[in-house]
Amino acid sequence: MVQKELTAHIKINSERCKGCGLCVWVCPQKSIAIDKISNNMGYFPACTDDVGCTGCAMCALICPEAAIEVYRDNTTQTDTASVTSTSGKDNA
Amino acid sequence: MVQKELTAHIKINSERCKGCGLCVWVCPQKSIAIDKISNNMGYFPACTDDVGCTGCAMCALICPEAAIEVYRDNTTQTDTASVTSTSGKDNA
Amino acid sequence: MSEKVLMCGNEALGEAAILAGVDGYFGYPITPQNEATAYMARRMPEEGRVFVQSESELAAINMVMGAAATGARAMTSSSSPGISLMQEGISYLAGLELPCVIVNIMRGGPGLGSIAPAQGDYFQATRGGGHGDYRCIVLAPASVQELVDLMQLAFDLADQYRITVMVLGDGILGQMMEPVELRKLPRRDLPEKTWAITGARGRPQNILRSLLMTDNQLELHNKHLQEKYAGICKSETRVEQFDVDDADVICVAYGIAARVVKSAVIVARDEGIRAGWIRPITLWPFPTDAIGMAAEHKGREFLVVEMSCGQMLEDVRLAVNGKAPVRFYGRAGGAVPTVEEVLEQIRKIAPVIVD
Amino acid sequence: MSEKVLMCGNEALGEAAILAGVDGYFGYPITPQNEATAYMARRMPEEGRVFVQSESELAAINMVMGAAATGARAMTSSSSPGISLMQEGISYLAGLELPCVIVNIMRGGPGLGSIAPAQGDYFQATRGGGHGDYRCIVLAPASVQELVDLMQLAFDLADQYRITVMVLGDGILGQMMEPVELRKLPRRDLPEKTWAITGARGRPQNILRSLLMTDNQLELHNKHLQEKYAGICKSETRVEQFDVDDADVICVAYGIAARVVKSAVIVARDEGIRAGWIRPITLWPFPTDAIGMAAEHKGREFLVVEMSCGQMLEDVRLAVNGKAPVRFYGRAGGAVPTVEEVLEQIRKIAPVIVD
Amino acid sequence: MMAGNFLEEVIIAGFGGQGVILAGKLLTQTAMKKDLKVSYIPAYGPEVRGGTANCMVVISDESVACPLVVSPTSLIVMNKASLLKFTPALKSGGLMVMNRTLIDVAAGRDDITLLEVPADDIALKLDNPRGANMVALGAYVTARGILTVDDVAACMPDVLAKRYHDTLEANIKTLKAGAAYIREHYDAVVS
Amino acid sequence: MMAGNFLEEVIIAGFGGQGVILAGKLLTQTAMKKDLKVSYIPAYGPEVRGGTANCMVVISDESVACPLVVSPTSLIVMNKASLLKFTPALKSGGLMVMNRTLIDVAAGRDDITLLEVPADDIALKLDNPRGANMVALGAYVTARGILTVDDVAACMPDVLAKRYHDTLEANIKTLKAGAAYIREHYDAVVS
Amino acid sequence: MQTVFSRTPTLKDCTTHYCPGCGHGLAHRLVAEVIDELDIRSRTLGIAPVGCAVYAYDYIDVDMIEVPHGRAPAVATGMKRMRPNNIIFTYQGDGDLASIGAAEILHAANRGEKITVIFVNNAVYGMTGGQMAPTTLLDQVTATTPRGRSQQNDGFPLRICELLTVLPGTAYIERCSLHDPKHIRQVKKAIRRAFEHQVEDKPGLTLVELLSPCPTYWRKSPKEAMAWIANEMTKVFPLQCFKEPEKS
Amino acid sequence: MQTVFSRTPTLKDCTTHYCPGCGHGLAHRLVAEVIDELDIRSRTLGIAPVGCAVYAYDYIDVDMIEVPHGRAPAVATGMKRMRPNNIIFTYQGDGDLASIGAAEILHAANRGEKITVIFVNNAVYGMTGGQMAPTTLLDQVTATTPRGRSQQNDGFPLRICELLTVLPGTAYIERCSLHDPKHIRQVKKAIRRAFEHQVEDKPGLTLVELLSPCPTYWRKSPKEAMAWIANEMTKVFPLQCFKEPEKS
Ligand SMILES: Cc1ncc(C[n+]2csc(CCOP(=O)(O)OP(=O)(O)O)c2C)c(N)n1
Ligand SMILES: Cc1ncc(C[n+]2csc(CCOP(=O)(O)OP(=O)(O)O)c2C)c(N)n1
Ligand code: SF4
Ligand code: SF4
Ligand code: SF4
Ligand code: SF4
Ligand code: SF4
Ligand code: SF4
Ligand SMILES: [Mg+2]
Ligand SMILES: [Mg+2]
Repeated sequence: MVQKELTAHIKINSERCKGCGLCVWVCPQKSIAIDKISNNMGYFPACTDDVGCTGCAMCALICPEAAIEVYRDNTTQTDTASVTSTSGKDNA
Repeated sequence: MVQKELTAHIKINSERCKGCGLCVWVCPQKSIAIDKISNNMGYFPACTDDVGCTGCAMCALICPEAAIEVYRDNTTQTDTASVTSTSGKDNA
Repeated sequence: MSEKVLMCGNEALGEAAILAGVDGYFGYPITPQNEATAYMARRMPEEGRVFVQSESELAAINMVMGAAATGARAMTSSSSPGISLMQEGISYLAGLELPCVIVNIMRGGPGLGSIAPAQGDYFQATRGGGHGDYRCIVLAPASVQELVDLMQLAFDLADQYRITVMVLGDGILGQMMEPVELRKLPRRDLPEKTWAITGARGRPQNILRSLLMTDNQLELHNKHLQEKYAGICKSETRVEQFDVDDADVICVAYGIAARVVKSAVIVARDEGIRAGWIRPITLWPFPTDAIGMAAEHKGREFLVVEMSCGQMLEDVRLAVNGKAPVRFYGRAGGAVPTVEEVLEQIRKIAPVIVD
Repeated sequence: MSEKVLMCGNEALGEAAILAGVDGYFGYPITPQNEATAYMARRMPEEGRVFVQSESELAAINMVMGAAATGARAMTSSSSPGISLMQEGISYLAGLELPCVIVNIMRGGPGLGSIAPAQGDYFQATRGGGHGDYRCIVLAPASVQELVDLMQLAFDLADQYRITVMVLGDGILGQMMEPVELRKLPRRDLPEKTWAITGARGRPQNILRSLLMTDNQLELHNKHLQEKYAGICKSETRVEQFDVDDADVICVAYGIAARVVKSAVIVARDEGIRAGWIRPITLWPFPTDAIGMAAEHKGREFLVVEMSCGQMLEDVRLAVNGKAPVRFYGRAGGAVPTVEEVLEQIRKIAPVIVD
Repeated sequence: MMAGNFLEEVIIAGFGGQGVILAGKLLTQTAMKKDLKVSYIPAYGPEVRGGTANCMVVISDESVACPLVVSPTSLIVMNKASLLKFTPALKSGGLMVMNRTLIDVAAGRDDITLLEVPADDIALKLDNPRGANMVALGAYVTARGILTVDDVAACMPDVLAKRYHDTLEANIKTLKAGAAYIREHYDAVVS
Repeated sequence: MMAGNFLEEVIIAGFGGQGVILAGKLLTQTAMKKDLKVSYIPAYGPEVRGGTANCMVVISDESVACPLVVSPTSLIVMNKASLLKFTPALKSGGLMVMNRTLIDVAAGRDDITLLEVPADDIALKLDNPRGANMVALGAYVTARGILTVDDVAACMPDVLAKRYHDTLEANIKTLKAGAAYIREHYDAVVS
Repeated sequence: MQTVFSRTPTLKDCTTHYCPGCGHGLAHRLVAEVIDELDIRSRTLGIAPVGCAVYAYDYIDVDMIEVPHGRAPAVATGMKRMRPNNIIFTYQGDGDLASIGAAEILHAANRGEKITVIFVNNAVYGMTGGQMAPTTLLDQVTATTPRGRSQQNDGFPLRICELLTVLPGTAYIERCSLHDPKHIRQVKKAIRRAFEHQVEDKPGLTLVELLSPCPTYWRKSPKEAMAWIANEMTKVFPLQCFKEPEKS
Repeated sequence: MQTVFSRTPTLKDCTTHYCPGCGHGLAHRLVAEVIDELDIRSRTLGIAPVGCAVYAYDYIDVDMIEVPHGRAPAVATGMKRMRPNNIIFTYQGDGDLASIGAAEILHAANRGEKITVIFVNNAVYGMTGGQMAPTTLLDQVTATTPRGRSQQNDGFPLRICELLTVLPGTAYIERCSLHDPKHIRQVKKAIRRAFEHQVEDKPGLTLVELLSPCPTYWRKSPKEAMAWIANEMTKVFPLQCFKEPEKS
């Protein structure tokens, strides 16, 4: 695996993932692929080596299973991710 | 009753009439009035002396009970009555 | 004791619902219950409560479902064809265990039928015209006063058991005027509606659902419902009896028909016939025990009188269970049996006793 | 004899309807009967006949009404919640005396319930879930072959008596595949549909109406209907019996449940228990006489098995009329009784006879 | 007032617009106010407007078992159609108030007490053209003797919609004219 | 073929996409064509996609009374979840075909005949990655001895949708590979 | 003497059960006249509503059926599909069509069923005693809006023509009024166009809305009722041809 | 490291029962995100449809009820009238809303009920196995249109937004699509606007239509399904804000 400075990365919950491939399709950086090993549900989940990931969150945005989390270096500030969800204060 | 040359007249079926007065209201010639004697249904039907009747058929056109028939001298030809009904040939 | 006022059944049932604290009325016009809808249109806003004329009976029962789901007291009223349109909704209400009150002021059927009084929806009310195994409590008042009292009971029963309560009357009950005391009955001690959907504040989400697809859930739910129903049978059966003890012929009738029959029984007694009278007040649960017990007495016969072709008849036969002959006299399609007709039937069955 | 093909019940019922000459199918998707709708969507146009996917079950039953009114053979199919929505329409069809066929492939209830097989709509089908006094003929096939045969009978009965015929099966019957012979049964000699509305050519206007408000018309109409129903009871009751003659315990079940029960009865006989089996094929008219006769034999007990909380049970008890004990074993909400469970019940009731 | 056990069953019948429903309600209300047991059933017909209207009133000193009246003990008929329809049902010995203004045929019963009252004429004379119902009711009440016209007059405000309260006086006058007619012409039957 | 009176009750179970429904239909069709009495019930679950699928096949020489299979005489399990769910129900002395490729646990029953078949592996080797169902069916049929794989192969066109008929050959090959595996590894149990 | 106007044969020779001045009688007559003019009496099938016009079959002398409240368009669908050569019309009130039957008219229109709908809008439920209809005007007092229809509680007057015009399945949609002879003529023309469209077997549903007086539940004299249509109703329900049928 | 995107709390932490690539999961997430952003979880009441999303309550963590097929708007009416301070939404499929429930959505809209409708249009009945929906495109093959939807037999694709826009009772109507990230953002904005409108207690019903993929019954891969929305569905169902809510 190529070592590199990560400014952003994603976390795929591979047990949630159904291998629909939509994240693969939309990732501008081609950072995501479909795995060759199936998960416990029998699906082949998405996986990533995070190479090139800009944290644009396109993948997370389109994931029907909300199986992707996106993290980014605090210092970087691009405009792509406008979908950060806030946790409701009111969830007592 | 004033004797006059009839070029047109109407026939009100006073047992059908419910005395709604709509014919009275629309007659341009004020040829229709409401009777003072009620019919068997308890309604006071419309009546006419045909004075002034032009056969314009306004009264018939608006009568909800289809209680009015209109007749006119063959020779007269005004344009008001466009609603002559034909009997369906097909009423076998 | 408050003063008596002369009121027609349809209006009185509305006022009784208001006394019972109904929060929302949802209904669609239909004869012979229109006075109820009109009354509520006037009175509910006066009380600061909700009146909605729904676009149909289908919408009405679903509005009731929504209102009841929030824990509110909700009701609708209609007449036979309108109640038929509610059957899917009623089955859902049973599945969801939502409390509500439905009034059916029955008219002649089947189809558009007539607006004349009838009792042809007994099967529908007591057996469930909707799909699946469920029951509604069915109350059958015979006078405007009883209607006022049972309406209030209906709301309590609904809340206590999380069940649909149907108040079943015929067109006469809705239209007739009688003196009534608009008395407010004491409310039962009722469980809190912790299941209601009101917003998940400080508690986990509440879910009201009837789709139960896994792990035998639906069968367990049905078991639970059946147990609840059995409990209701034990505690909530109501019946009125009159001159039963020594009777040779026992007449069974409900609602307005029961009043006609009572008159006939009184005259029969005058004629020296030992007639008696049983009036089920709850049609479900049906007073099976009372009738069964009455049937133990040897030599008795039963006469069921209905404004239908014979529906309660089945419940009476089930209760009697072969222990006595059960006869039937019915008028259908909006016709009402007369005292004289019923007397005729009684006379046929029972001998005159010269004391 | 034509060849046997393996077919699921839902498709087979569609093909049977086509054999019966159905002119129009109107339906709305619902599990577990979807294959029927899909099959008709494909086959009806192939046959040059009409398929319409209606916007709802409400619309479906009214489209059926329209088609039937013109004298055509019309049908719909659905499952429990969908049938509940048809109740007003069915009452109208009864009032108008329009012939049609309705298939109900029952699922678990109440409410949305489940898509698992069930028999919880027995009351609705046999007592009329709609308003007023009316009946539908109810046929309960127990195999795909019988489904094919009874579908054709259904159209004939509908036309002969101007009545709605309901074919009642559970989800298993719809989904299961069995070998069937798609045989076309001879059509009964049927009356001409002079009442149909087809255009008043050379005859006075035909009117189909159920609103009968004057001169006791509605009661007379009800009398006429009741007489018609009585005639059907006399002529069209169907029942299958098996090992009844010497039985100590007689099991009564219908549809798929009856097949489970039959297996249990066979095993019971092997164990030396004198068990017998009665399967109503028509649920209305119910085989009251057959069961009543079986109940005459002293010392017998009856065991009713249903995939419901006990609905046909009432008809059996009415037929037995106190002459013998009637027990019940039911599974509800989509569960199916097993052979072993039924055996257990049989064993509890009847002694083992050592010959 | 009548003494002892009694069951009075009244049918009031006429045209749709003749106010028979109001007359029935007024009679029922009055009896209720006098602590009698009552019931009242309007007949609601198929016709939207017009046609005949009628209502059934039961008055008793015991609670009313059957509110339906099939064979009335008293009958008030305001038009011919009603007369023809209900006369056969009137109990032998019963009382009939007939609106003579609109009915030009005989009752055809000699086993009843017949009061022929020109109700519309009397009302018209009092300038209350819709008051025939009150005339008939006044006549009935006076002849029957269960209630008095004053009882009835006292209850009129309860039954008449507020917006018609300006007609109270006229209606009471009309009611009393009906009573007066009976006293004048049928004094013998006044109980 | 088996002689005499018999009642074979089979459950075939696996993932949604594993073709258990097709295998069941094929088995049923074949038995029918051999003039046996049959019934077939697919289990339709709540899930739209995914989840487990299973079906019940009954084969008998007498007409099938109960089409429901609770305690199967034979069980074909294609994945672990199905094994766990259905193994307890298998009749003592029954036959189990287990897809060893996807099941890494033991059946835990010693009163049955267990056939462990690496169904997916075999199918994959034959370049028919969706053919594990056929392998298992071939194995079952061969071991059970009611029908032959040739019988089954002959019926495949009846059951496979027309648009898949290009896969017929591959599927028949896969089916036979299942049979061959049994003859090779479990010759003793072949009836 | 020449007969200028007489009762058309398809309008049966009897008295209606309608109130004096009711628009249903007028509407019936116009439908019957069109049927006779087009000479289609013997192949026309009518569907009566549940509403004051439930007895339409007692007046219009064609084969007819009475069906559940609001479901006429579904029934018509079943009929037309079975008998495409017959001329099928529904006659529906505003409660029947726009309230309880909203789904059925919408979907029949969307399917483009080749039927003709005569939609009688009298802004009230006549048959049941004058309750609010979907077409009741704001502030109009009815049995169920004793303080007048309130937009907040009861919603807006529902404009059916405007709504159905959106659907490509409709071929001809026109709103007319019965409030005076001139407009009555227009109604007749519209009904004729609708039926003609169907007779020519052209695609799509045809609907004519008639603003129609209900003097009884408007609590107006027949004359006042007509004036109220002209002055008030037409403001909310503008008279207009919303969709022209294609020329043949 | 900063979290750019994570699961919003109101979306329960579990796997859905949907097919891979199904739009319902997406729609749920967006609704849950808006609920959290507006901080209204504890006063929101949801109504699940009968359709693939029947289990919506298993995913969206607010009080919810499951109601008869198509009747959600009527149920919502009952709820909102009882609890005007709660935020009420229905979540409905195209079969649920546009077919069997046509009357209920129409009348709730016409009454101007203050509810929010999330309308998921996937041009097919998912739950029952891929039958024709009112929104199925012409020529689209489904289980009940094996030869493709035919305008003559089956009518036209029903455009709900266009229809409801005609009604004055609707306050905000927008059609968006889930077919790519850009459009998904637009969906979220629209859902937010709709909920906001209700939170601000402004009059009228709000409805957002979502073009949503059903790869399973379109017999397409998830990617192809998205492309089909972009290329085919949007032609028939143009993406558009049909009615702007008034500014507060
Ligand atoms: C299912 C059902 N609900 C209600 C009724 C009662 N009902 C009869 S007609 C009618 C409305 C009539 O109004 P409309 O359609 O406007 O016709 P109109 O009488 O005004 O001509 C209603 C609600 C019914 N017969 N059936
Ligand atoms: C009264 C009734 N009819 C039919 C059904 C069966 N049914 C369940 S969901 C559904 C349609 C689902 O389609 P849609 O609303 O488009 O939702 P989707 O699954 O596509 O998301 C149908 C017809 C039912 N449950 N109840
Ligand atoms: S955040 Fe953007 S760049 Fe990173 S994996 Fe996701 S789509 Fe690709
Ligand atoms: S979009 Fe989500 S579910 Fe689909 S492959 Fe990517 S992570 Fe898996
Ligand atoms: S035909 Fe014309 S002029 Fe003659 S009475 Fe009628 S309206 Fe008057
Ligand atoms: S319009 Fe007709 S019903 Fe009215 S008064 Fe004139 S004749 Fe009589
Ligand atoms: S109530 Fe209205 S619509 Fe009905 S008949 Fe009378 S005037 Fe006509
Ligand atoms: S069937 Fe379609 S709508 Fe339903 S879960 Fe699957 S992809 Fe989604
Ligand atoms: Mg109207
Ligand atoms: Mg959909």
